[in-house]
Amino acid sequence: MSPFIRIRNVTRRFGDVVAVDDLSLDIDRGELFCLLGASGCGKTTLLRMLAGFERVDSGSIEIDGIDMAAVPPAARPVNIMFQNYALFPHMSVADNIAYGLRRAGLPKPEIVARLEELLRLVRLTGMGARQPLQLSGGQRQRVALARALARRPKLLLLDEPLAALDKKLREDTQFELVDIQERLETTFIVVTHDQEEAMTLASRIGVMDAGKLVQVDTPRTLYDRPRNRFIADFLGTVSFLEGVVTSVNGGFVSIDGAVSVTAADPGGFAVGDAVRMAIRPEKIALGRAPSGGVNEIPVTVEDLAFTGVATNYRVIGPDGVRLKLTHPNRRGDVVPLEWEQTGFVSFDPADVVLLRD
Amino acid sequence: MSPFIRIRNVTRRFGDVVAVDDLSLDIDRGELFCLLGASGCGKTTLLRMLAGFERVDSGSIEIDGIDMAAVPPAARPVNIMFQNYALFPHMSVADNIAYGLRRAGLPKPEIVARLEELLRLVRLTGMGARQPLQLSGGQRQRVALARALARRPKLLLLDEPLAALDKKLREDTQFELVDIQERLETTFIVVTHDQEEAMTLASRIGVMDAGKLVQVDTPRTLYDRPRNRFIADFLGTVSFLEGVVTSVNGGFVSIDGAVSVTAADPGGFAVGDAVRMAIRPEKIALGRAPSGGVNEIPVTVEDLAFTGVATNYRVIGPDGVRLKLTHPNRRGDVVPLEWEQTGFVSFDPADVVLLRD
Amino acid sequence: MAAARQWIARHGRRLVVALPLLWLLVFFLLPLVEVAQTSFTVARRGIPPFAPLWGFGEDGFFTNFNLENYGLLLDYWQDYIGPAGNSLRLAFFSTLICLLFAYPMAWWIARSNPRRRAILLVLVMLPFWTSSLLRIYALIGLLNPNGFINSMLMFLGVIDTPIRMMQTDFSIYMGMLLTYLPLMILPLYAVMIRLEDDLLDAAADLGASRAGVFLTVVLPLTLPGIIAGSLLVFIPAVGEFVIPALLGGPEQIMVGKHGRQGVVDRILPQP
Amino acid sequence: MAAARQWIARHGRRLVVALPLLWLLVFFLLPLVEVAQTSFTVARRGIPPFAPLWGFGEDGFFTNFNLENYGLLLDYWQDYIGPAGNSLRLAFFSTLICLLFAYPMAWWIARSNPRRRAILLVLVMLPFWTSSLLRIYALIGLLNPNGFINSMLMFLGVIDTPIRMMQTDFSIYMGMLLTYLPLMILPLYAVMIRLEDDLLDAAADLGASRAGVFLTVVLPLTLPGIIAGSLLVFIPAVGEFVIPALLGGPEQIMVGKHGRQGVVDRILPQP
Repeated sequence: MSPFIRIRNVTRRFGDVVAVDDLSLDIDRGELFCLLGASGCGKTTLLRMLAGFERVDSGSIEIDGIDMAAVPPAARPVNIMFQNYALFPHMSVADNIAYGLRRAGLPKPEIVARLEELLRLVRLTGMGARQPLQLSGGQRQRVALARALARRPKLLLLDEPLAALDKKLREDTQFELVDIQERLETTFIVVTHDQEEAMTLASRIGVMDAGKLVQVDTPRTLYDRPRNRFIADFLGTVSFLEGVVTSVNGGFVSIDGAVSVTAADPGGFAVGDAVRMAIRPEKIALGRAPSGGVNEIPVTVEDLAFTGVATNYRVIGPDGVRLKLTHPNRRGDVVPLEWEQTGFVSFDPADVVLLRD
Repeated sequence: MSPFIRIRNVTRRFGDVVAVDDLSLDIDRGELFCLLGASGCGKTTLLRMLAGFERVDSGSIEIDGIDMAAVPPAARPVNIMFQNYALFPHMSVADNIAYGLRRAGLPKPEIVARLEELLRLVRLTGMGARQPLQLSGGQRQRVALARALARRPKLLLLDEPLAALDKKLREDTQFELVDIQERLETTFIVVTHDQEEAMTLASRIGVMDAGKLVQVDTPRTLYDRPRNRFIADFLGTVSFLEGVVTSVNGGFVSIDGAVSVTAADPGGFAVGDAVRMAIRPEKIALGRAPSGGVNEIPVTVEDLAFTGVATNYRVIGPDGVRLKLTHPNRRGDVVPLEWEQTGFVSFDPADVVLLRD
Repeated sequence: MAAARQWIARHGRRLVVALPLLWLLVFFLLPLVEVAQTSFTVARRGIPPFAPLWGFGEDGFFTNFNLENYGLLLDYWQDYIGPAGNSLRLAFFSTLICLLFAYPMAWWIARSNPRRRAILLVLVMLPFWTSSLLRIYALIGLLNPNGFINSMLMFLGVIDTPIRMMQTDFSIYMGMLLTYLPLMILPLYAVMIRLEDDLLDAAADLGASRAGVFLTVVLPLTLPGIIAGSLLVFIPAVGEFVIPALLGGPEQIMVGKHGRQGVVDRILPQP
Repeated sequence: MAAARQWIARHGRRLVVALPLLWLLVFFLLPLVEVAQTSFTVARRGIPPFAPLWGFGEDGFFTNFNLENYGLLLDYWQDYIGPAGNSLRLAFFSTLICLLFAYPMAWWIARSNPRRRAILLVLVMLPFWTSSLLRIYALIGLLNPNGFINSMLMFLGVIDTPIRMMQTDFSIYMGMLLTYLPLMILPLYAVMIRLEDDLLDAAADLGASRAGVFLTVVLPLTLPGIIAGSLLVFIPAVGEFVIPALLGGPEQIMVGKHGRQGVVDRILPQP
C-alpha cells in the first residue's frame, strides 16, 4: 500500500531562492507529523503547496493516492489552520465555523448539528454567537481549529498553532491538540519553529534547513541521536567538545582533546578521525567529590540559574572547556554546588553523541 | 542605614483604575531585584514612577536617601532600558551609546574613552559605526544596555529586557546580564511577566497583582513556599489537591480529600480546616509498583510529552484527581510508564505546600 | 527653580494644545457661521458679493438681517428642483463610476509589493498637483471631435467620422472621474492594505469560489472604505459646477452651476 | 474543465491588472502629452482655447505645429520674471506658514487617543468637502474692514477704526493656509503616528532637555514628513491663482494668475 501523503522531489523557487529543494517525504494516515525549522527554511512553503496555495515547480504531491497537481485548494481533502488563525472578523464564532459547511451547500439542519458537535469538540458550546474579537487567545485558537475541521478533511495542516498563545496556555493546548488528533484520527501536519512544541506534539518530526529535510525521526531519536551538529544544536540545549579518536576498542571509542572522553562506538569512526562530541545537559551528573567513574572532569561553576523545576549550571573544565548541565530539584536532590565552587562532572559513554561536522 | 531605594505607600490612579495601590518596598544597593507580574498588574507603572515619567499620586520614592518627588527624569541617578530597546533609528550604535554622555556635556576625549569601554563591556567593539537596523536582536539588546549604562546610573531599570529575544538567545543573554550586573555592582530592577526569566535573573523577586505586592522573597522561597494560590500557580507548574485537615500531630498534618495526604506542618492549621495543597511536578516520583511510603497514590497516565531534558506526565488518580509531574531523562532513569498505563506516584510530606485560599 | 521649570513645562503644553484648538475655532467654525450668516444678509456687487449681516459703521451698530433669501427660495423653488435633481444624479453616478474604477485599482495597489505600492500611490496622487482646470482642458483636447482620440481612431481606420464625445454625459463623467478618483482610491486602499492575505486563503481553503471569497470576505471587510470613499466623492460632487460647465452641454444645469451663476460669477475679477 | 477554469482565472487576473494600467495611461499620461502638445500649437477662441496640434480634417492630415509660443516666451520673458518671483515667494512662505501651523497640530492629533484622533482627522479633512470658493468668501467675510473680526474687536472696544486685513499679504497667506493646511498635516501626522513614545522618554531619560529631545530625536525622525508635506503644499501653491486674485491686492500678479489671464479666462463660459 502506498503512503497516505507522498511527496516526491518537490522543488519551489522564488526568483533565485530555492525555498523547497528536491524534497521527498512520506507521511502515514493518522500521523501527527511535525515540520520543524527556523524561519525561512521552506516549511511554510511546503505547507502551502500541500494546501494548493503555492505552485509546485517540479516534483509531485499525492494525497490518498490522488495526484494534487490539477486540484485547486477548495477541492482538496485538506484544510489549514492559519498562523494567527485568520478568523473572519465580521462573522460570529458560529458563522466562522460553519463557513466551510455553507460553501459546501450542506442542508441547514445538518449544518446546525455539525456546528454543535464541533463547538463541543473544542469546548466552546454556547459561545457560537460571540464575535472573534470578544474571545481570548486560547478560545480563538479553538475556533480556528473547529473551522478547519468542519469539512472533515483527510489532512489538517497547522501553521504554528501555538505560537500566538502564552507559555502557560501553550502547555494545556498542546495536550488538547494531541487528544483531538487521536480522537478524530485525522492526519495532522504541524509546522513550527519551536523544538519543544514539535517534540511534545509529534509522533515524527522532519527537521528542515535551507529547503531540505535534514533528518526525519521520532522526537526521542532526534534528541538522543542527532545526525549532525545543526540538529543537535536546534533540538534543545547541548554542549560540544572537540577531539581526535585515539582508539576504537570493544565497543568504545577513546577521544583526546581538551579532556579525554570515552564514548560508546556508533561504528564508522577510526583512529585519527577528528570528531565533535555532543552531550545533553541532563545526562551530565555534577558532584562535589570524584566518583571514580569514566568521563569524570574537574570543573568550576561559572554560572547557575534556579528555574524551579531544575537548576541550570554552566561550568568550566580544563583548557576552558565549557559545559552546560541541568540538575533537577527533586526530593532528596540537594543542589550540589554553588557559584564559583569547584567539583566534578561525569557522563556515561552511551550518552556521548559523536558527530563528524 | 536606610535602604538604597525606599518606596513608601505609593499610589497611582488612572481614572478609576488603581495601577499601583499603596505599595511599599525597600531595595538594597547592588541588588538585582525583579518585579514579576502579568500584564496590567502595575509593574511598568511602578518602573516609570522610579524613572520619573509617571507622577506619584501619593506616597514617596527615595533613591539613595534623596526624595525624588521634585527631581525630573533627566536629573535622576536612574536610567532605563526600554522594552524593544527604543534605540534611535537615525543614529549609529556609537551615537546611541554616547547620546547620554553628549547631553551631559562631557569633553570629547572622555566620551570616546567611555564609548570604547562600554562597547567592550557589551562585546560590540568595532561595531560603533553600524546602524541599529543592521544589528541582530541580541546585538540591539546589548546596545540598549550600553546606552542605559553610559551615564553610570546608580539604578538601572530594565523593562522586559529579554522578551524580544528568541528562546535560545534568551538563555545566553540572561547569564550575560547577571555577569554585567555583578561586575558593575549597579542596582538593577527588572520588570518581567516571565517567571522563569525572573527566577534565573533575580536575587529577590516581588510578585505584583492588581497594583499590590503579593510576596517579596528569593526565587527559591517563592517557588517552594508560595504564600497563596496565585503565587503557586504563577511561578511554574503546580498541581492542586483539596481536602480537610483530619489531624495535626508530631510535625505532620493529615488531610482527607479525594486522596489522603500527609504534609509537613507549617503551623497554624487545625483539625477541620479546609486546605488547598500545592505540589510541584518535579517533587512527584512515578513508579510502576508501589514503594510502600507515605503519600502514595495509584494513577493512570493520561498524557505524556517528551521534551528532551524531561518527560512531562499528566496522570489521573482516584476520584478524577489530576496531577502533573515531570521526570528527568537522566542517565539510568528509564521512562517508567507509557500512555494509558497504570502505576503509582508518591511525594514527600515536606514537599506539600498548604494554602488557605 | 524646579517649580518654575515645571510651571513653564505645563504652560507650554497648554499653549501647544490651545494653538490648534484656536485655529480650528477660527478657521473651521467661524467660516461655517459666516456662511450661515450670509443666508440672512443681502446680495450686492463687490468682494464678497454680499453685505455684512451686522457691524459697526460710522453710525454705530447696523444690521442687514432679513429673510429675503429664504423668501426667494420659496418663490422660485421650482427653478431649483430640476438643477438639484441633476446635481444629485450627477453626483450619484459619478460616485458609482469612481467606485467601479477605484476598487480594482486600489486592490491592485494594495496587493503590490511595498516599493511599487509607493510609486503607484504617488501616481494616483499626482493629478492633485496639476491645476484642475489644466486637467479638464487636457481632457477636452482628448475628447474633441478633432481631438486626440478621434484623430487616432480615424488614422487607424476604426471610424470614418468623429464620435461625439464632448458635451455628453460621457465627457462629464470622465471629468468627474479624472477629478475625484483619488478621493475614492485612498480610503479603499487604506482598508485593503489591512486586509490579511490569510483571510482570503482561508475562505478559498474552506471551499469558497472566487466570487464567494469576494462576496463573503472581501466586500464586507472593505465596506468601510467604500462608504468613506463614496462620501468623500459624493459630497463635493454635488456642488461641482466647473466640470459640467466646461464638459457638459448647455442643458446641464446643476445646483453648483446655478449657485455660481447667481452669486459667484458676478464678483470673479474679470481680466 | 479545470484547465479552462485556470485559463479564465489567469486571464481574469490580467484584466484586473490591465484595467488600472490602461486608466493610468489614458488619464494620466495622455493629458500630460496633451499639455506638452498644446505648447506647440496656436491659440484660438473656443473650448479648448487652442487648435489641435494635428488631426484628420476634411482635407486629410493637418498640423498646427509651430514654435510661436516659445518665441513669445523669449520675447516677453521679462513680463514673466516678476510674476514667477512673486509665485515662488508666495509658495515658499505659504509652505513655511503651513508647516509652522501644521507641525503642532499634527503632533497633537498623533498624540491623542485613537478615538479623538479619528475625530480630529475628520475635522482637518472637512474643509476639503466644502467648496474652496465658499471657504475663501467666508474668509473675506471674516477679514473685511466691516467683517466679523473687525466688528468684534470694535464692539469689544479693542480698536476704534477697522484694521486693514483684506488685500494684504496677511489675507493671502490666510487663504493659502486655509486651503493647503490639510496637505501639510496629513504627511506630518503619518510620520508622527509612527514615532514611538519610548524614543522620547529614552532621550529625556538620558538627560536631554525638552529642546534637546526635539532637536535630536523628534525633528530628524519627522523630517520625511516635513519634506513630503512641503512638496505637497509648495507645488500646487506655485500655480495658485484664485487665492491671490480674490484676497490679494491688484499688485499681486502670479504665474498662475498671469497664465489664467492669458489663456483660461477667455474661454470660461460667461453666464
